[in-house]
Amino acid sequence: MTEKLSNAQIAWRAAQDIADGAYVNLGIGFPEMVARFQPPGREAIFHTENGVLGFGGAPEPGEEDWDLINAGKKAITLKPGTAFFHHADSFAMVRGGHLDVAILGAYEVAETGDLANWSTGPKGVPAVGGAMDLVHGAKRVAVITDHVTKKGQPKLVERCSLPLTGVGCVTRVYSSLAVIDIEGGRFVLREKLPAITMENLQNLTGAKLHVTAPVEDLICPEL
Amino acid sequence: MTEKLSNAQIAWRAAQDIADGAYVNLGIGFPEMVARFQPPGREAIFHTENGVLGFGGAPEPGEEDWDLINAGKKAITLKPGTAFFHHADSFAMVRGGHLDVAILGAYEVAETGDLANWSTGPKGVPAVGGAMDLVHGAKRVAVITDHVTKKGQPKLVERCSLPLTGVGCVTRVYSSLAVIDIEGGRFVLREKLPAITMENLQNLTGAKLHVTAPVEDLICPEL
Amino acid sequence: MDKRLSSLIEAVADIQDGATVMIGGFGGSGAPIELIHALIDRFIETGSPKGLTVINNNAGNGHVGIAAMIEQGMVKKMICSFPRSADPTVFTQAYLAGEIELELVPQGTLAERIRAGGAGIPAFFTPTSVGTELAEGKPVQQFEGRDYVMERWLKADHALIKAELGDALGNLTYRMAARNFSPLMASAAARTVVQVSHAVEPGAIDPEHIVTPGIFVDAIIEVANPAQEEELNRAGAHHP
Amino acid sequence: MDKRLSSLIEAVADIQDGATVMIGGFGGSGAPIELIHALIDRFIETGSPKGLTVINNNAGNGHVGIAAMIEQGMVKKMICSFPRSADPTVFTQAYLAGEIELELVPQGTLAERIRAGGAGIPAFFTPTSVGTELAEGKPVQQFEGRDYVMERWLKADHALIKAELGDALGNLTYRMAARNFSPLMASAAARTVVQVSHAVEPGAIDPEHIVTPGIFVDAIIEVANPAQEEELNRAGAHHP
Repeated sequence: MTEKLSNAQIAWRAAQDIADGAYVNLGIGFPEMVARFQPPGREAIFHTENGVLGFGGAPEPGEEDWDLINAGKKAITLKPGTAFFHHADSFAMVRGGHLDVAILGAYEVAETGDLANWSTGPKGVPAVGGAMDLVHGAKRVAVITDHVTKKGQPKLVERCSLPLTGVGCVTRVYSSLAVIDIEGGRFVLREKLPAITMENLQNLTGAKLHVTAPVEDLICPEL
Repeated sequence: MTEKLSNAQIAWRAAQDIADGAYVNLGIGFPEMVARFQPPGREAIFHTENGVLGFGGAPEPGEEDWDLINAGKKAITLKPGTAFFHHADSFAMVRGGHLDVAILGAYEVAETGDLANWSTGPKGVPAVGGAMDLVHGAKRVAVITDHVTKKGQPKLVERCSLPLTGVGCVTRVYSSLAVIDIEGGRFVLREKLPAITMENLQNLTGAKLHVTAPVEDLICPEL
Repeated sequence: MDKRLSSLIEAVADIQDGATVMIGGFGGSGAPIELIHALIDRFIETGSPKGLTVINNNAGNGHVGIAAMIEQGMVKKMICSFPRSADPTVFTQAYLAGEIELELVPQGTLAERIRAGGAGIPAFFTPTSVGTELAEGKPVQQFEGRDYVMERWLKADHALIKAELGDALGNLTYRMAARNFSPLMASAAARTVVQVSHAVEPGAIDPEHIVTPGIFVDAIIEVANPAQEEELNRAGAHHP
Repeated sequence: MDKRLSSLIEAVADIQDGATVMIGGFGGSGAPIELIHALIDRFIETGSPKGLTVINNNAGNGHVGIAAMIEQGMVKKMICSFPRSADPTVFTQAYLAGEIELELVPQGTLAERIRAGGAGIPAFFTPTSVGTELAEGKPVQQFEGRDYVMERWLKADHALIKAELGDALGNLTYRMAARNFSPLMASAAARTVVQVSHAVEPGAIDPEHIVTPGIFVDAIIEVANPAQEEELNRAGAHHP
């Protein structure tokens, strides 16, 4: 295994592509971390499925109001301009194409843009939440993920083996090793860690990496 | 032509069947008059398509606020408990079956319950408004109407000749001569003016009047 | 981010020939008169935009607002539920002369089609209009023994609406029955421009009271003391 | 008309065995804990209602609210989007033991199905779940070159929800994110019972601020200082 980005660094990299004033939904868990890394001078407006837009970060411990939470059931805070609405309006925002970016976690992403991130198979209790809605509607659906599984298997694959969340929906992957666009059913490598060779990166990827323009160095600050 | 009820008396009779606390939509024009005749001790809650529930009567002349109007574009007033909402929520109330009664005008009503009240044919500018929505959803759709046209032709008919507003939707007709239920594709006479004979009433009606129980006298106050 | 514009001219500058434009209001309540008149002024000066498809409950009254747009010949087609109103001679004459198209939609179906456009629902089923001539040519399907008509979403290139309070993020409230179609239209247009009677800072509207969250709004322009269409018509106003 | 009830016992008395019950809330925010516990108390005392189908975003947390209903064996089936939560052992155990059915619905589809139930829309099309196992067996139709799944409305016999202010006519406001599914559920149930934190007189809520108009509400019961499910669970509470 080679040197790789931490989760915070992956989240930082994803945050760099969010424009000022963008409407953004961050999937529950790891993607929520992206909110911490908004570049100076830019302010994204965050949406959460349970009916809050334009909210602030976590309150101080002990200051939580459990009627003010995000979709991950974590306490959030008000900011000037926060709005409340019901669940049908909330998913009108999602399904109706009003979000600029949704950033989600992944079990697997295919070169077709297919995403699997809700079920690891028939065992246990299935739970889908808003993932299947979020992959439709946002103008840009990005994934942040380790490049390989804990067992070292590729998470970027030709075809997903796990139950799908959505078909042909992902357009960019921020992994622990690279930034990869999905275009025309192909993985197109945009950036990679300077320390990893093309050959090693290809070996850790389950489908062919295409290069259509000079590959940039993926450089993140220490976080 | 025989003695008949005035429009105010027809509206009065229709108002007698509205229970306390009923949610009611009154079609634009003549049906709006029903609101004037709520029996003492009973209070209906009026709905108007353009997003107001539980409003009060007309303001004094000169006191109108033209942002506070009903579907007929007439000025109305606030009452304690009035609520505002947008058009989709307004028609969710209609289509979703939340109204207890809708009272509408008619060009023709058929013994099948079909109603024609929006178009007099291909000439002129067609306009449908909320009529086609109102005939669906309200638990009870009643019509108030003169028993015959200005030319003396029956408005209660076997089959409508004018473009339909809805199929099989009307359950009761309050006419200038009688109160008639529509049951199983038949007109069932419930009440008639004491002064009119069964034979005369049948002659003024375009479909057979059935009698399944003693016909009551239709008696309205002078108004 | 600040969605506030500084002029009505700027507010209507993006509307192209042939565009579909949703315009808020029901009768005179909620009609964004100043935005409409700015658009008419642009047309008079430049000849554009023309060939518009306009979506509104009505088809204009008197000689202001949408009626004045029709009078100028800017409107190719109206999509509405009730083109007959108190003083609708402008639309009536244009329609009877074959100079304007009409798509007549039942009012609740119009509202739901616009909401569907904003909510990413391409089609839905409604009991409204089943068995009538307005259902002709539309798919009918039975659910639980009852017939329903399939209706399609409505979207627009632009929405022009009127609100009461608006903050720099685009959060809006309305005034009484002036709300009507406007929150739906805000969600269903690619670009939504709002004239607000009072522009306020973010946070000035209680988050519980916001009717249209800013995500549905692209630009706001303050028009203090806006004209009310009904009052203009009662005064016999013409634009221009 | 006065929709105010005087006891929680009365509020839940009408729910029959086998009923479908929508319960408001998302996680702990908006969960009508006192109504649910009154229903559980009735079940413990009388053995009824049982065999319930419960509709909620989740499947309960800890040992209060919906989790406690499941623990008592009152629930035959859950319709929800996310039965896995912070402390979902009650549902998980019942599900893995085959003692409870699950209909898993994507969250936005769940919301829209409930809205459709309240709005008289028997079916609609959504892009959500196209090409996934949750779309299996459902009609798929193409609009403008894209596939959509047809989903059906959801209705219920009863809705139990929590609101902040409620007047005698049933007009409601909510508290922050506790709003979530509740306005939709109020519209989609044959009988909607609401626990309000403050019962007020008609007119006490500004007509512009009413979120759920009273037409969607059948009865309200004041529960001052209601329990918050999240706080109960953090304190390790059990009901009964």
